[in-house]
Amino acid sequence: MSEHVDSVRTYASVWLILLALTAATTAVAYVDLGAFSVVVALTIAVIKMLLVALFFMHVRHSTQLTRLVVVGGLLWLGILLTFTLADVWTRGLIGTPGR
Amino acid sequence: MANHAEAQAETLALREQFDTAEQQKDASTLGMWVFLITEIMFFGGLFLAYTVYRDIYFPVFALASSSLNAVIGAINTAVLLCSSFTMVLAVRASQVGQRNALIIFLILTLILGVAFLGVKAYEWNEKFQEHHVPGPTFHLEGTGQQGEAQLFFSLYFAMTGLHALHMLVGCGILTWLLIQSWKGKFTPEYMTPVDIAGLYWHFVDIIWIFLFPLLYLIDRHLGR
Amino acid sequence: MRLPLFPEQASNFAPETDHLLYFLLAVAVFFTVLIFGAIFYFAIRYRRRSDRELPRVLHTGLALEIVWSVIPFGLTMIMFGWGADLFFRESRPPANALQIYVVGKQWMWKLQHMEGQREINELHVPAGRPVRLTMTSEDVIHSFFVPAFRTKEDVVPGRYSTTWWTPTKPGKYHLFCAEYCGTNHSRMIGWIYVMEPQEYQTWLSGGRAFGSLAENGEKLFQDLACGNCHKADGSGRCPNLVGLFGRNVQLADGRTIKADEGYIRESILQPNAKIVAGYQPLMPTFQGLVTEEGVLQLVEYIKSLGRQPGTTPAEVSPNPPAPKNQ
Amino acid sequence: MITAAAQERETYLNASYGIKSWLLTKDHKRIALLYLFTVTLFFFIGGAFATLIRIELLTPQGGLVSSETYNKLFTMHGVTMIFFFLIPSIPATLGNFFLPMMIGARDLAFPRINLLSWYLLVIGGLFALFAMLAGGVDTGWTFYTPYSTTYSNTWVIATAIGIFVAGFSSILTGLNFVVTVHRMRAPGMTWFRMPLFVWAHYATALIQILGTPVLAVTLLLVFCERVFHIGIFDPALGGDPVLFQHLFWFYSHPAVYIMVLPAMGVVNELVSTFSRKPIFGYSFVAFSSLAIAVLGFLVWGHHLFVSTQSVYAGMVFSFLSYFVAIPSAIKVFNWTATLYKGSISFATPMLYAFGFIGLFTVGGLTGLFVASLGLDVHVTDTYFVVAHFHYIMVGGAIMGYLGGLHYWWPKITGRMYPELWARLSALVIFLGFNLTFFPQFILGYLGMPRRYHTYPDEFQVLHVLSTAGASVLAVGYLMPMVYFIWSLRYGQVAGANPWGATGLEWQTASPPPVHNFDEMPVVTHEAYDYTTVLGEVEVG
Repeated sequence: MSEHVDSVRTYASVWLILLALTAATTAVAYVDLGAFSVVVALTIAVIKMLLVALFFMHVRHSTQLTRLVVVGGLLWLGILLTFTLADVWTRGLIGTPGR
Repeated sequence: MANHAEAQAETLALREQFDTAEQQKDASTLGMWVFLITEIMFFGGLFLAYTVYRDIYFPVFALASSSLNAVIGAINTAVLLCSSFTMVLAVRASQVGQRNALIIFLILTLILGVAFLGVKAYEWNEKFQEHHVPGPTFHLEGTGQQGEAQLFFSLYFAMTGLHALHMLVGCGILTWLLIQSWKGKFTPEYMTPVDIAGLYWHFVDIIWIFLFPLLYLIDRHLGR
Repeated sequence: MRLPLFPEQASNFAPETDHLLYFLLAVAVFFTVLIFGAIFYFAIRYRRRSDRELPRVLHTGLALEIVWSVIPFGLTMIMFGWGADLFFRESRPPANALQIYVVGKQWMWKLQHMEGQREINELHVPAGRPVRLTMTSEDVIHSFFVPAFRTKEDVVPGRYSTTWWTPTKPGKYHLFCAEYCGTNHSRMIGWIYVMEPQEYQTWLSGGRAFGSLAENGEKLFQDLACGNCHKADGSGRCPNLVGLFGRNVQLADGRTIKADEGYIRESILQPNAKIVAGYQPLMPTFQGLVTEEGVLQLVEYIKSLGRQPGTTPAEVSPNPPAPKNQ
Repeated sequence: MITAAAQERETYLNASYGIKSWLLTKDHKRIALLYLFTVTLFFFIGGAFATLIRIELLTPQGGLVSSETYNKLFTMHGVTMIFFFLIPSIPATLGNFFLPMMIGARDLAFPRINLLSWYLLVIGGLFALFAMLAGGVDTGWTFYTPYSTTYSNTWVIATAIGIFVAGFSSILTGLNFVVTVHRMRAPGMTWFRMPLFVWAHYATALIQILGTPVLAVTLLLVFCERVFHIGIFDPALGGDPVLFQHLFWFYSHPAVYIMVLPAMGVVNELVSTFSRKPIFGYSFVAFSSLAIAVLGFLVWGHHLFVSTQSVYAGMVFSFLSYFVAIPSAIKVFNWTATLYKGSISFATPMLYAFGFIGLFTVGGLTGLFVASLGLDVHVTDTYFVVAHFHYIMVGGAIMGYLGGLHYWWPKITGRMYPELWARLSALVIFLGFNLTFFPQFILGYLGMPRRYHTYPDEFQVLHVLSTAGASVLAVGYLMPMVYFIWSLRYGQVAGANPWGATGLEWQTASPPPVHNFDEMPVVTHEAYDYTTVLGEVEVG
């Protein structure tokens, strides 16, 4: 039943990379990147998420269905954010207050 | 060995709705993943509110974010990542049937989880003393937009509070797992509870991976 | 007792909205008759005659599925385009519109004319001229709804919203609050009086106006000592407000924003939200010191500063960038 | 309740006795009956509120109750009917009972979670009932801020907690269904052999899983705002009340499909069984359920056209709203086409199915009106919208629910209901419904705003008509209540398959044994293959 047993070494490397990325994201926050700082911060966060999901949560050994569930969940979060921001970011664009 | 076989017979007793152990394990794992989806959407509402207000009131959010202690935040992130590491080792130990290792790693995970909550409590306490808790006594130095600054801290408390609540539940699950593994309930053939508890624990970790840069690291370079 | 089926048509948008309705009604009636007719016909024609009969299985016709997906879809796209076009025009008041300011509160409508007339739960407007309403709320969300004009727009606390229409027929029309706002929601109603233009002029001059809106705003401006800092010659510690309205303002954080009503309102109530480039965040907030009506008077006063002879009217300022409304 | 014939064998009803055997049961069939009892209770509570509303609106001046009371009545009507009746109605009762049976499973994947979700509904319901008895709540079921957070002096918090808890009940039901459909199908039961009822419930479950948590967190924020005044939606602190509306409708628009998709699922079974034909365009109908579930999440902003949402966002939402019309139209056309050259029986469930198709068609078509930006500006927040969604939720969801209840009643209880009374009540409900809600379309276009306690005199005639219809409707709803209870004792004993239907639930005894099937089924046929149930037949 325990189809895939990853080595401790694999887990340890992922763990060390995660710690390094945490240090990196903290350090880079003190550098002035303008609007890019949020992009960098989120990119690092997404990489960390992928590492945790793929290795610690065994998504890389998992079924198509599990992957579909994961992608679906993120997609739906994307829908919630995108469509609401589509409103927030275009308010007043037409030149009439409140439209 | 007789003891082991007995435990196995007991735990392998299928719940009556399932035909095979395989089916039971698959169903439980899928159930946990689907549950995690609902958790994504649950936190999603807060992430949305955060994104909208950060966009509209960016300067105040940056100022308010700078009042948090990024070093403590980073250390706490590391603590949580370590706990994920020990958790995955616990899952591995149960996969290969090392009962003692399983117990040790579960204890380590629990300690790290409690440590995270302790640091969190220390930070919140600090907020109370600095009047950074939303309410009538709220005050953030350096801005005239007290209402908007308060919004940041409302979201800070809502998000970290809800996260901490999930940690608390996680610690409860770990304790239960600990008792069960002490009793030798888990075998390489039956370790689904450890496995899906691991999924939950890592998920809570992922939420924090996003909370940390979003709450602690806005415009740090201004050096406020 | 009267049993009307359609409300009166009393604005430029009323016939347009009704035409859109007629189109949708035609489509809806067609499909309703089609479905009901088919069900009745099939049910009777193919009723079960023997308990042991088994009808032949009909296999799916892909062509049929495509036809009954594509045709309705085409019809709905007409509905979308037509409705969107109407809505788009309803969202852009013309430059020459008569400006009225509206404040909703539990449970009344307070309306102010440019000339200073104030009305409660009543609004007098001339026929044949576009009227633009700039609206806000003192408490909860309300909605300004005139069925005879077929228009409605929410009135939201903390921001300005806009609606407009051209009354076409003199008469007396219902004004309703359409967004649930508490106990006396159903009594937050009033009347719109559409008058012949000359009648309206008479009404205006006969009113008990205490100075025009801009004049009242100027008085408030002086009472609050705004002029101590916002000096008209630009020598003050704060930005010069002459000619501000409708201009693009460079902000300290690098953004550029168009100075519309919402921006001026925000700058009075949350002065630190958007600091003009080159100035310090010195201004205290006037939240709680000025009522929403007072803010509207100040806004109108500042707008009037932009209407110096020889300058373009603020409303027609082209190329609006992307200001965020709140 | 137990017939002589049934006494000889063990069924899920007589396998054990006593209150504990019900309150601690893990049998999906018994849990379904617990739900049936609960939602029926809430239906009549919500119905009582509706009755008072309709009586009040007989006169324009509002003489019967005060404005405060009236506002509480329509709020509690909405809260009860939506969160405690419609959302659990079909999935938690008929779905719970028949989804496992239809795919040939002994139970749902997580029976204990199933029981937990019933308890959550009851606990949530108790919070809501407490709020109602303690003094009621007056925010409207939509809880718009800042009214709900700052201005209302009523029991908002208790009601919000009730809905929050009931929300988790709905999430857990959805979770259980998704896992069950994926992991518990009998040998041979491939996805495209599943009855369309199962497809519809699968789609519904997806919405419950993906949407409900957002409602939960939104209510949590309303709760925090009310208790701690944290400002998330308070304009005085820079909060955005329209953000609340986005969060609320992200759930509450798809929630409409939580209510109507299961009813569509029921109608598939009814139309097929009573015309003895497979549903025309099976795979189109199956996928249209999924399409509705997915597209339903992309259109919530059409509730915000006049809310000061941006014009461009409004256009996107209006555009996407029309996409939902297509899968809905596909379903209606395919049901109608199924009747063509069928063998059509006029048994009561089929009458409900006809009623559903007709009323859903009207409700769906008027949905096109409110999705059209220019027209919605006039009709939104009027009785037009009230009429539209009652056509979907009462004309659609409740007709489907009652149709399903009649259809499966012999399977659930082992007894037939009285056919003549049942047909009569179906007719009374259909007529009463139309008389109640059709005048409201006209009222709405005339400009009658919703949630009005008093109204101008010229609207009275239509209101009186509507109230007259409501009294007919009330009689119609009471009738099944009476004869269903009557049939438990006096109804004709039903055989295993009284309708000649094809679903696996009909291949086992009525009422079913504890583990559903004496012998686990192996599926070798497509869904709706009537050659399997009718021995000798005349092929028409």
